[in-house]
Amino acid sequence: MQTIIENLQKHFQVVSYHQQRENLGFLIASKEVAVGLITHLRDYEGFAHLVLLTAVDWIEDEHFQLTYLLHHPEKKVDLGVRVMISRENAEMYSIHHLWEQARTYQRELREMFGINFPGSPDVDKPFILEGWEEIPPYRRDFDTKEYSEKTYFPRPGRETHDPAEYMKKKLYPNE
Amino acid sequence: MTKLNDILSPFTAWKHVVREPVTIKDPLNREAADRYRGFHKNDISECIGCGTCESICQNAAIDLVPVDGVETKDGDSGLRPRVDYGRCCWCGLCVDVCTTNSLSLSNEYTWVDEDPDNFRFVPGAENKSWDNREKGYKKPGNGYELYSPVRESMEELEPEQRDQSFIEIVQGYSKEQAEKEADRCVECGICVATCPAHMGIPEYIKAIRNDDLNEGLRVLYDTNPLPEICGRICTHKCETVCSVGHHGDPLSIRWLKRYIADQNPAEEYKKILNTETLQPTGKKVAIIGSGPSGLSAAHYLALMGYQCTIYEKLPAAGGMMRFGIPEYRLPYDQLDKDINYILSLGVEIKYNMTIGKDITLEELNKQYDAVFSGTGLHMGRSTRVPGTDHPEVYQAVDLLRDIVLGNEVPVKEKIVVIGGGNVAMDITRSLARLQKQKFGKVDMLTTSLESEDIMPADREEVIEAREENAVIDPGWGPVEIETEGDKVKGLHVVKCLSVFDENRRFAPKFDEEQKKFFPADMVVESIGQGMDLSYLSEEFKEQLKMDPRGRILVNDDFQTSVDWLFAGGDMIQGPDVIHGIANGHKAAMGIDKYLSDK
Amino acid sequence: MGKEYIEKRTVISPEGNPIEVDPLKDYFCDAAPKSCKSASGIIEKFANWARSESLWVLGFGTGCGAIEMRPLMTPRFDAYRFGIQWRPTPRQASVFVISGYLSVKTLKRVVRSYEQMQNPKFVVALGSCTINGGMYWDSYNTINRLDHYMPVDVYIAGCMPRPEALLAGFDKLKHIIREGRGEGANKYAENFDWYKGNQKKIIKDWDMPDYNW
Amino acid sequence: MGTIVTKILYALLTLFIVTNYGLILSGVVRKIGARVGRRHGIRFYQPYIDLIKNYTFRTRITHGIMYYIGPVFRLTGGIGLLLFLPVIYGSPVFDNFSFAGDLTFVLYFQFFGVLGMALGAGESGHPYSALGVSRGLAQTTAMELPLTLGVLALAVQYHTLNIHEIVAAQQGSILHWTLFTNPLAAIAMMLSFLAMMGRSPFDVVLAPQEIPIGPPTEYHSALLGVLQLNRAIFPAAKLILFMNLLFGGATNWGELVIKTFFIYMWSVFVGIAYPRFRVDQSVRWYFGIPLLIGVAAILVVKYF
Amino acid sequence: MSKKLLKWNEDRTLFPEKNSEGKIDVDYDSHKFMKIWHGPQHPGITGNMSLELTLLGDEVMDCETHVGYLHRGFEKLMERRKYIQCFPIVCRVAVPEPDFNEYCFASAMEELAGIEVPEAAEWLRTLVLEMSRLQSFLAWIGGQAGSLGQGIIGQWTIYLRDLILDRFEELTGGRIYHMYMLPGGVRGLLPDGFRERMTQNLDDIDKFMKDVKKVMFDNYVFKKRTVGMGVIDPAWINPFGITGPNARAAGVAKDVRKDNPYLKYPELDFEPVVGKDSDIYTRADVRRRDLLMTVDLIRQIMAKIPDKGDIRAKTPNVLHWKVPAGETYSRAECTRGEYGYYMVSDGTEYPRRINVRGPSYTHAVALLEKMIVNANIADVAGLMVSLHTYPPEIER
Repeated sequence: MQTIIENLQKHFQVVSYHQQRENLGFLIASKEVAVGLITHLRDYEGFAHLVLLTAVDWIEDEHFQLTYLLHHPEKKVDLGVRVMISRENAEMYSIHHLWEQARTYQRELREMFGINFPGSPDVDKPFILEGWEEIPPYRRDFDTKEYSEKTYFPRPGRETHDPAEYMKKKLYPNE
Repeated sequence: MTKLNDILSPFTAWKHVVREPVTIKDPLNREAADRYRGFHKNDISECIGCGTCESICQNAAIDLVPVDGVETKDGDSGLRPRVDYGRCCWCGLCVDVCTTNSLSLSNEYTWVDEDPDNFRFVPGAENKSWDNREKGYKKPGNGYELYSPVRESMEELEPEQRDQSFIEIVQGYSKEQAEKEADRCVECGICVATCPAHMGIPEYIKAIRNDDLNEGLRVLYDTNPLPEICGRICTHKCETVCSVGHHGDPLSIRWLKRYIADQNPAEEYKKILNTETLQPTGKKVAIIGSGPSGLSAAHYLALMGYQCTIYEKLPAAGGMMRFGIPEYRLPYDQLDKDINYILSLGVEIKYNMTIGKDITLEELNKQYDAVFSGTGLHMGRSTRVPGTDHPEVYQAVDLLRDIVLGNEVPVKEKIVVIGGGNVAMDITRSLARLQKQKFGKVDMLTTSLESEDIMPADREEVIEAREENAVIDPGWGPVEIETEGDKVKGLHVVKCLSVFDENRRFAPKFDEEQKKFFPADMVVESIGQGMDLSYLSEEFKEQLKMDPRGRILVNDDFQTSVDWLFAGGDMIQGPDVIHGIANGHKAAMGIDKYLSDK
Repeated sequence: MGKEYIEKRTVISPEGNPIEVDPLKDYFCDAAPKSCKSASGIIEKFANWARSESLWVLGFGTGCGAIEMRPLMTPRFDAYRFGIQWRPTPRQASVFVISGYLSVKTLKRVVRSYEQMQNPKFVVALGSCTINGGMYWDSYNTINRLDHYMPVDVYIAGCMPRPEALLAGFDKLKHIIREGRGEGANKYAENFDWYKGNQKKIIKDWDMPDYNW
Repeated sequence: MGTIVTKILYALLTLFIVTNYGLILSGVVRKIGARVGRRHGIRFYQPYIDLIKNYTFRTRITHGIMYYIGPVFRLTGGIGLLLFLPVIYGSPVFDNFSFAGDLTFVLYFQFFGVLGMALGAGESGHPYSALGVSRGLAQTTAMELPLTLGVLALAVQYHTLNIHEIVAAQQGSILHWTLFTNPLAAIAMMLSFLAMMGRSPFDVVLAPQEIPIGPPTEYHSALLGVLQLNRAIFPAAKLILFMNLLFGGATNWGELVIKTFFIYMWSVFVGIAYPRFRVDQSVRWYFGIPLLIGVAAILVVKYF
Repeated sequence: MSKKLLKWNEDRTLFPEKNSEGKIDVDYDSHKFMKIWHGPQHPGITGNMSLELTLLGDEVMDCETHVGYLHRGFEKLMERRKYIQCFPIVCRVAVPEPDFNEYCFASAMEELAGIEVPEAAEWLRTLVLEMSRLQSFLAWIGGQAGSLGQGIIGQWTIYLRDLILDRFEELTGGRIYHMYMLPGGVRGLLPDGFRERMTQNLDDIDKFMKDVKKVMFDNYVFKKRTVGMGVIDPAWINPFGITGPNARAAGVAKDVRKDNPYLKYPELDFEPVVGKDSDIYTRADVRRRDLLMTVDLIRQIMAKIPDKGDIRAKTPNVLHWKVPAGETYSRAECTRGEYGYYMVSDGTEYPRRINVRGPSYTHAVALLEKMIVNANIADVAGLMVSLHTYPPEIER
């Protein structure tokens, strides 16, 4: 693992590297070099298997984190490439030419996070949702409970009591 | 050939045609496995309505609702969980986390209904066919706990180290320990009602977990201006009802409170509590006695902008907290930390001022807009058995006060203490320390009317006293103190069978046959205290309404029948610190109301 | 493909005039369902007996409950012996088993399948999800209560209900039908506007005809 | 005049008995199939209840006139087939309208059902129906070939096109059965019989896993009831046909029940063991061995 | 590349040429094509998804998968649940084998929180995972035979699966959703008599699987339908992210249990089952042999599993368990391939993000769309089942 990283540092600017466990590491790459870096990892280092591609919404820092998790089938190690992209007009270069399955991931990210991947096939087609009109649901600022309660008629007749409050009401209402 | 085989071998399927079908004959009455997670059962008498099941349920399937026949009382919210089977997923986490182990799942699983609103019920309270099922999912054993039932152990001085000096025994929690202990809390809030001051216990424990001790201190001061003190010597009624304590050790709420207070430096209190500037109202209140109720009242009055003056008979503030509680339990510097903060809010204190002697109550009334009296119980009660008037028979409160004041305390080689309360333990252990210092060995014997299991003293006090080589021999009623001239020979006792009658009234029964004699050089009585109302003039006493037992009657605002006089603390309710604090707080609010209305 | 094929298209009539054709109207009926009167007396009783003893279940696994359908069809529980059989098309089925949660996307198909079934039709709802949202009570994509969108005859509690509970549910359904209370289809027809309103409220992408039986 | 009326009444009686027999047989056979799967399966009278239930549906929708006619067509095929079969040999009551040359008639009726389905299902407009019908027609055509060759071989062998006479020729001993006198034709016809009964491996027409459930996808309520009724009559008629042609016919109902049951079981026996062919595979398969056997049967009766 | 694949390709040369995207140019205006929807209400579709097929006669010219019918927004729901509250809902991601979700979730969380699971719990987890594989395989085999029109196999195997579900019920208290492996450990030891009953069931399964082999695999028609059908080219494995039996049938010995061993697998003796031809038949056979291997593994586990011991590590109070900030990925080998949970914690009581990587995600969308083109419509169901996809883990 260490040698791979050292190798990588010769060619690319790897911002930070964090070894999570023996066979799993995460590094941060900038948006511009990411696709080149991933291509390099796939073609020269042997990370042939794209395990997953997903996003994390760091709404406080106003960016999305894209995680490309790559697996090395021979060395049995995983490397996560983290790319931070701005939440405003979120857009990332597509990698559908590297892995066929990436287009599914990118379609999903487009729909659930609103991250665009220009050039990815069918990326604008609805994937999971149908007739969705709100902000992309996996974004942190979308409140699913509130949406559900306002849309789907929860069955009435439920009420609960907080034990402490209730005991106050019963035992010492005036204090 | 393989091809022919491929054509023929599938027909082997037909051999099954003659076999008996494996179908379950009567699937409607088939019982599920022993551990099956079926419908809920609740032992409603065990359940305390703590709501932990509700808070762990990710489906919001559980509501806490009042149930007929279940009363709200200390340690029982009177609520019971109602399960919505339109939400439940039968994960059983509610069973795993149930603090009383009252909740369980039966292995019944069939519930069919036409009306979707029927799928809600209070297990245990509404009769269901599976209520008597033995089988079903219960909380597993073998180290399976969702929260720790074991209390984080507290560092204490070893008995050998502590029995010579008055150094504080309990060391207090470190950060890790406190956070671990705070982590055990299930945030049910059952304790809040039991705490006389109704402190925000779950909130300040949460503050510890979040490592936000400033917030913790703010929560403490909302209801309790003496956290250092309470964090050490509170009778912690809250811990007796702690829901975690039903199966496991209760949370050490007291030590956690102490941890918050300890960790916040005194000089930053004002900043943390945002009391650097107060809005004065220009009104003045006199407070008699600087015990917990007096200090508490002073604190909240000061926060409300009243100018408070405390009149204290003794040369130091704190009342019973200073003069009744030995230093090894409550070091003076910690006592001073709390008191000094209250004084820093602009509260004035006048020492060595005895009401009735140096200044009368009527004069106070003229100088101040209202008066609060928290004079406490400072007169030791006597057993009144023959021999109690002997000079070598002492009162515990007097001795304790003398120890603090630095007066010379008579210490003999062989001492017997009568009493089973915390004061008895205090005097036992204090005298034991003095014996050790003086004679190099301890020979203390403490006896009480109550047998061991109903002794009013805290358990750990008894245990620690024994660790310090004092003998505790409870369950004996004193008959006579044998004296010989100016010397005491010892104490004659008989076996006490029961202390209270069936109406919980004090009516001890003795077995005269079983007798014992405790030889002693000195006897200390510690069977309770009474109040000293000598500072009230006779004509004033006549204006005050008293109850038949001689206590001053107060209303909910702790206002006496004389409208400018408020009273609280041990003399009204007690005796313990936390009641005093609560009284002081309420009285302060009563005074505020009274003065705002005026 | 997109939605072109369901959008209105313009065709030239033989006279040479362009006419706008709504393809949805092309293929489907344009009348709301009507409540059907039941036959009288003994005939209806006999019919109800036959209906109750021949429950044809629509094989539409809408949620996780579909996993318990296989055991029901197979030797262990063998629902066939109780007259319960599975049909692959809604036209021939009389019982719709809603096996758990319904996402909005599925609800649309469920409504369509339900409407394609013939009167009398019965709905069995499995599990918490159909009663009050179940595990997914706060999900943005699943409905909370089924009875807002179609009449339900029997609810079976559980998550998932075991096959035995399902059989008990079918048993109950048989009783209901025999007592002549299985009139969900008529209820649907009578409260058609209400049900349609509720459905349309959450199915934003309403690209199907209102009536499709 | 009187004779034709009694003839019709007798035919209706036959129809009634055969229909009930067909319904019970389909129930019993499904039970036996279920036993292989180690379960009890449906109640044997379940087909009756299903039938009643389908007729008691309150609503039905229409896709056009052919949609109605389709099932009726099909039912006509079933009843027609039955009516020209001598059900019980030698019985004046259950001899039906058997006449000289009824064999050709029967062969035609046997195709009639599929055509009826094609008309009706085509009208219903469902793509699965269309797929199913095209599959059905393709497979029936392929299956007809060995069947027709076998029947021709029989015609050549017995020098008649009258089923009654064919049955008569087989009386006397079990060894007079066509099965033993002309085994090649019997094999060719029994292989065709598999596809005729619509069971695995030749059930691609209905194939619930692929085109649920083929032609009758859109049929429901009473129309499905008609189809169901036909599913009882048609197979029973086919069974009687095969019994007559290959297994010496029946002289009483008991014999009929036993013989037809075992003929039916042949298709079930194979059906349980195999998955289904794709339609191109089944067509190819029928153009292979069964066709050769059929040709061989003709050659054998012609030249030996 | 095997000869069979070549033969299959030859067979298909009569059909329209594929374009660079591997699809056929469909000209709808030519009216030669028919569009049908396979699903969501369709008995041939596993679970609830649909295929939009464009047909030319019986042949599929174009396929588009539509998923999302079972979307519940798990990943969103988990963000607003405490860690322990996620535990009951993760198993719902994949109904046929919920335990892999539980394991991956628990192990990812344990890794971030630095918790060591007791020995007994590790063994029990291994047992439950293998039992889960077993029952899933059994259900699948019935599905594969059923998709080709042979119902009898399903009758047998679902019955066998029921036996395993009975054992699950006994051990975990749940029939379908076990909710057994909660973070920190498991929820119970082996009940009394479990071993005997389990051994009995395994023997039954062994015996029945021999029949299944005879009836299903040594079957002329079955071979006719499956040999040479739906070949996955080994070169597709990485671009499509194919894992599990689908990859192993193509001769690539991918098995997480061997590659990145977890739980007690290093102490068990097994070799990944590998096939050669990569067609439907091989995939089915690989799964059948994998099933038998699982039976053997369970026997090995039963021999080693302890009867006593702690079942759960000491953890913080689950009501407010704060997992230290960090991110990790934990994986396990399920019946369909690599199952994984990607967990990001921001140090609060709630997970920041959990992403579920189900093997069907890659198999059922991109791969299926590619493979189905040029197939006969009658083969669609068989092909889909042979990839062993399960829709809920695609859309979650």
